[in-house]
Amino acid sequence: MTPRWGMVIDLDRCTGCQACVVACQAENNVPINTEAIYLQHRAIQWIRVERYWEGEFPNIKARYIPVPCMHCSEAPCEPVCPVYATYHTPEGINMQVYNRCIGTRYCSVNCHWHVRFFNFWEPKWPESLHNQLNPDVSVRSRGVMEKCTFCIQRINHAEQNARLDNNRPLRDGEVNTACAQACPTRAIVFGDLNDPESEVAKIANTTDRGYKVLAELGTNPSVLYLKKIDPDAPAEHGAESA
Amino acid sequence: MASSHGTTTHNWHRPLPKVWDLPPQRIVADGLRRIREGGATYRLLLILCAILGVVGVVALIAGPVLAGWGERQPWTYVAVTFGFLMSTIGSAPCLSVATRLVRSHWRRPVNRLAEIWAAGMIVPLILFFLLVALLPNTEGRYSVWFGWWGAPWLWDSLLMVALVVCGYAFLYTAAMPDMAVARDQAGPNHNGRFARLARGFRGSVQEWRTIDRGVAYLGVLYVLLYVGTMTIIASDFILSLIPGNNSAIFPATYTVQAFESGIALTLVTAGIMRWRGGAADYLDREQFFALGKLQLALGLLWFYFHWTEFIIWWYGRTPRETALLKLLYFGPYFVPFAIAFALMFLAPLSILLWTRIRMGIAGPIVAGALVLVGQVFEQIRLYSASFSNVDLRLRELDFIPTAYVPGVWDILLLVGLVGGAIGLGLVTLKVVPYPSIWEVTGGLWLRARKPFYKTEVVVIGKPE
Amino acid sequence: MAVSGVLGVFKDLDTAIAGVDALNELGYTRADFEVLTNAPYPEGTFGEEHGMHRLGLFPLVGAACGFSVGLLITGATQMAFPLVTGGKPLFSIPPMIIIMYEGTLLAAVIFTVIGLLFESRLPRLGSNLYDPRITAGYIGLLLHAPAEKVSEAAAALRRAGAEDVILEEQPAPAAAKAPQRKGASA
Amino acid sequence: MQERHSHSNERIIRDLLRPVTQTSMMNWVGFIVLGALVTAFLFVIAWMFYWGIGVSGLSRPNMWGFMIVNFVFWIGISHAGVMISAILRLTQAEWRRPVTRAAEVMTMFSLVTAMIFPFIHTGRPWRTLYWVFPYDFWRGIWPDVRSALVMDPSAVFTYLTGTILFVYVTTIPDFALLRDRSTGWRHGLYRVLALGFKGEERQWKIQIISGFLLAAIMLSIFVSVHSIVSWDFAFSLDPVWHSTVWAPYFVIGAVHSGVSAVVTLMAIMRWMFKFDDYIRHEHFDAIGRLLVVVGTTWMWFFLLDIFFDLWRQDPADDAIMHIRFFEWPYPLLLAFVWIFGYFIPVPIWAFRRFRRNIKLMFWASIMVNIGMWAERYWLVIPGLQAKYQWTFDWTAYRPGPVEITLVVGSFAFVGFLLLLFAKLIPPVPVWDELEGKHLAAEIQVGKRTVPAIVREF
Repeated sequence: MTPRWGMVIDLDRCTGCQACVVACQAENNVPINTEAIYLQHRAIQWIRVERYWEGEFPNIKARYIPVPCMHCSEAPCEPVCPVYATYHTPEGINMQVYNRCIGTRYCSVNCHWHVRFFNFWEPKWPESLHNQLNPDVSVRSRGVMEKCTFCIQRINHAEQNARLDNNRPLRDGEVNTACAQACPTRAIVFGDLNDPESEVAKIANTTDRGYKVLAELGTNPSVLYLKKIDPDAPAEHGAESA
Repeated sequence: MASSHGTTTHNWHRPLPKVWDLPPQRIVADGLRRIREGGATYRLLLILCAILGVVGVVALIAGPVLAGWGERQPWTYVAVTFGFLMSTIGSAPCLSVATRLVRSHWRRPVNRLAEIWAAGMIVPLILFFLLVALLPNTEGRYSVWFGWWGAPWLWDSLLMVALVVCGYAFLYTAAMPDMAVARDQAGPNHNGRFARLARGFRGSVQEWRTIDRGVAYLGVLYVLLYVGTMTIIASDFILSLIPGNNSAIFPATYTVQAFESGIALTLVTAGIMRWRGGAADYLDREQFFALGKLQLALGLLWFYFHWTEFIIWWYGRTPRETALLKLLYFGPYFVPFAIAFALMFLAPLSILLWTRIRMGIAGPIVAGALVLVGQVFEQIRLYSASFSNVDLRLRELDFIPTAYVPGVWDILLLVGLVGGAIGLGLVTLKVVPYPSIWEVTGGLWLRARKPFYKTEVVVIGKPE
Repeated sequence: MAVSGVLGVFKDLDTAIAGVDALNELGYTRADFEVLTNAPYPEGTFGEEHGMHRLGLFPLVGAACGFSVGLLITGATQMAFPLVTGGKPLFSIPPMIIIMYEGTLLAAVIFTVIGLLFESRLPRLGSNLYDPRITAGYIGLLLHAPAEKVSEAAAALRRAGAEDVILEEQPAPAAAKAPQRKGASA
Repeated sequence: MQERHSHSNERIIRDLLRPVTQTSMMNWVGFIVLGALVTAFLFVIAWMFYWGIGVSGLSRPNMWGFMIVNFVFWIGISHAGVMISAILRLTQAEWRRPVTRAAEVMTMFSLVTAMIFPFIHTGRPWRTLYWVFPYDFWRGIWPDVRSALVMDPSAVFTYLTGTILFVYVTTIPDFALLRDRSTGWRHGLYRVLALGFKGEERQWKIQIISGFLLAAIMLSIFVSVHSIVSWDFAFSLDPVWHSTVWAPYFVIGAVHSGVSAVVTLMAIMRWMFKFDDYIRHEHFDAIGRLLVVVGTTWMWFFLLDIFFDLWRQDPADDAIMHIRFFEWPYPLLLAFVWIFGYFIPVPIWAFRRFRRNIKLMFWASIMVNIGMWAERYWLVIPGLQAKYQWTFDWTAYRPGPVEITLVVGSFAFVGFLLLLFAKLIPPVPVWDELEGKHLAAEIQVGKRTVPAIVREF
């Protein structure tokens, strides 16, 4: 059975440490976001951590939501691309083809999770980091869109290995994204939603805290959030509940 | 093949526009003929319409009124009748205003036929008052009123009353000079009535200027009120009764399809008048050609507006939009939609696309008649969907209500009340001369057939 | 039988009509000669002309072609590249309709223009009897007749008040160089 | 009241050919000033090609900016040509004659200008060909017909082709006229362009009938073009943009701004080329009346759009509406839209006295276009600025100097092309004017001589 890759992010476990952000940056050759880039509002972060404040001082609490691409099953960003630079793979990944992309930025305009990024400038790394780039991931030139791929290079690698190994099916845990791997509290779980035995499917199928961000748009995202358990403030904030 | 004269698929010899080679006295006589004596056909039609009207009223009382104002669904066909009448007899006068504004030279014998329908507006007005009572408070549901005081009842009613009053005023002002003609010429039986109506109109330059201005201002006001009223009706009686539907284009769609059927109504009326009303000398190819062109254009617009709504929903694909598409287009009301699509868009397109047919007389009339039939189904689709039993406080349509199937009373109500409104139009023909004596006579001077070297041309004067 | 041309150039409409009458008297009908003007006159000014044309056919054929090409492109590219985007069906009809509509109209426009060129027998850059004064408001009567009758017609045109009568040098070279004009004072 | 001239053929031809035959001082000034701006325009485009989109003021939520607004604006202006020449041709409005050519040519050039913008605003403009044309048979990279951005070029391309052909076809008789009156290289050029047109009666008939046919077809294209432009926005799920009414709303707005631009052009032509006898008060009067209707319809759609956006009281929509109404600079723009786009010009046009005042008409039409530019900005930009309900990415769009130069340059570019064109083709169709003269007649009614027109069908 073809896998359908998905993610569960348990907000109760998230501490907002930003390890996922750093891991993603390193794994996927995301350009360095300098201060100038931030001030231009052109930073690229394939996964980012949104922070909310809840309550009034002194009873104030910080809330965090890590936001990668949702890989919607009916992604609004896909059909607007005139050149098929973004499409849906059979494995449920919202794919970005850098070579085809001409940079109309329409996909970003029509993405409501704000997880598509445009290379306004040619990306540059300091000399010392040139050997740090991940050889499995292409470096994007200026003028193209980029976004979270669920670490497609790792998935491909694992699938290749499995094929070589008597064409066996992938085992759960064989593939992991950089962000999930780096998460110290295991708030992010990645895996095959179609495999009922996988950890991610088990959580997704059993939880009563799950919700999807902007579910009312009907795009059916592949990332499931688990509500924070908070006896003092039962209501969820910011995001719409499913 | 240099200059072959043999084969032909298209001939550029078109008939010249008709120059009314009639003496003014003839026009007066024609205009007053129906006032002096209605004729057998006319009387028969009138009786028929009266019977239909009575049937309609009975059905109205027996059905919805007895069912009371608690539920919306029994009132579906009252609303359908209301919508149909508003879209047809309500919009016909707009055609006359538009042609006056652009000073179409072909308008003169047509205008009165369009205006006369304003006389039937009393029927939709009554139905409106019955229906507006059904509207719930705007609190807790979505509407364009945003909790404004008195909404929706007060403002809807004000607009509607203003529209109807304006329609009657427009009809009356445009007919006033002819009333004076009738007062002086129609004979002793009618003197008193027309003397009162004509209000001492003598035809001085000053009076003519007043009439000109009055017709123009009232006409423009009528169109503005009409568009406003249709917007409000579309929003209060249809959109806000379907949870989740905030299609901003719909009031425009509703108005455009009303204009389409207004033209259709005028076409059909003109056809009947030419055929049985003794107006063959006035209504000629030119009129039907021009009206046919408009009918075609509006038919295409019908499609354009519906398509625009559809394609946005199709692309949006949110659950809300999917539900609306199902409810309004492809679900329970697919059949009325398909019929409306065929008769309001495909029929005018396929009939009137051909210049040959437009140049004829039957083609445009048939297209107009088909549009009118299509309009009935369009209204059925819209009001059946919006008068379903749905909780209006819902944010979105979570389930698709089943189709409302009309009963015998519903059909009788629709047919009867429409017949009644037609009857009112017929009665008006007894009071308001057709053809419009002052306008057609005024047009006499502005057309001439002149020899021009080896041919003859029609010259049309444009005093402005 | 050699056919030759004669062009009478008239100063105004009245003399031109006289020229038409003169030609009619010689037995030529309206279909036998051409009237050259600098702007359209009301139909039939120079007599009933019964030229038929098939201009209405061109946009229809064009529309049909454009529709088919549009269908082919929109349909085939979707089939050839079966990638799912946004959960839309692999063969999405509504967007196809929009592009097919544009294709239909594009081809209809192009075919109408082709039809216009074809039906007005353009382009015609080669030899022709013509006089530049026509665009300045003169009216030309252009007659093609058997060579032996041309001089008779020329005389008639001159009698009717033509400012100038231009004869085609004969035999007319089929696709010759520049038009060879000759003053008609001979 | 019509003020017909009774000039001789020769006088009409000489007058109307004046822009082609003579080059006035104003022309040279225009060429130099506009040429300088066009140079800046081209330089900025090259600059952006070299450095990338980074040099613009676009940022992360505001991925589309001035360039897209300007694109919509110029597409809108382009709707004038067909509106004037097609609708008025179909309704046989006599007052169309002097304005058709200018309007159509403006359509052509504003379309060309508009097409520049989506092209240069892509990240990799050198690869955009396969976006527009399905040609790449061996790499298998087809355009995705499901994207509005594929419909868009197809519509604009169709419209541009149609307009060019339309302009050309209606100019053939004038090319013949110029052929007979020019020498040297111009003669050679016009000879080819005139295709040997001789003015046979048949050719005239075909000319007129094809004019009708093309007008009808162009009208259908015309409606689709701006609809599809609006769908670029409305197909997305973005709050405020995702509105069913945008297609007709954009179309009628385009007509509003386009026809106003025609008024501007008419006034300029009248002043620059001394066309007082041809572009007359009655023409301004008629076009003013048309504009009252168009403007009011546009206002209706504008209100529909706003009211039905607020209808659902959706937080996302409301947030953007809040920005539109209360946050700098949008209230100012809204004031422009209302005051300049509607509430000053349209009531003025209701009065005949003002419609016949050419200076007033000129300024009113300029105002409308300021208002309409603001309207496009007001509609498009805030939709992106705050469309994400739950992220901290809200930021206002600040156009950079590059984009401002692009916008200013685009106006210069259109002006430059129009000036250039007037040197080549008479801006008022000569044959159309002459036909009007042939068809003009009079009817005597009592003591009044009523101007009349021969009506053939």
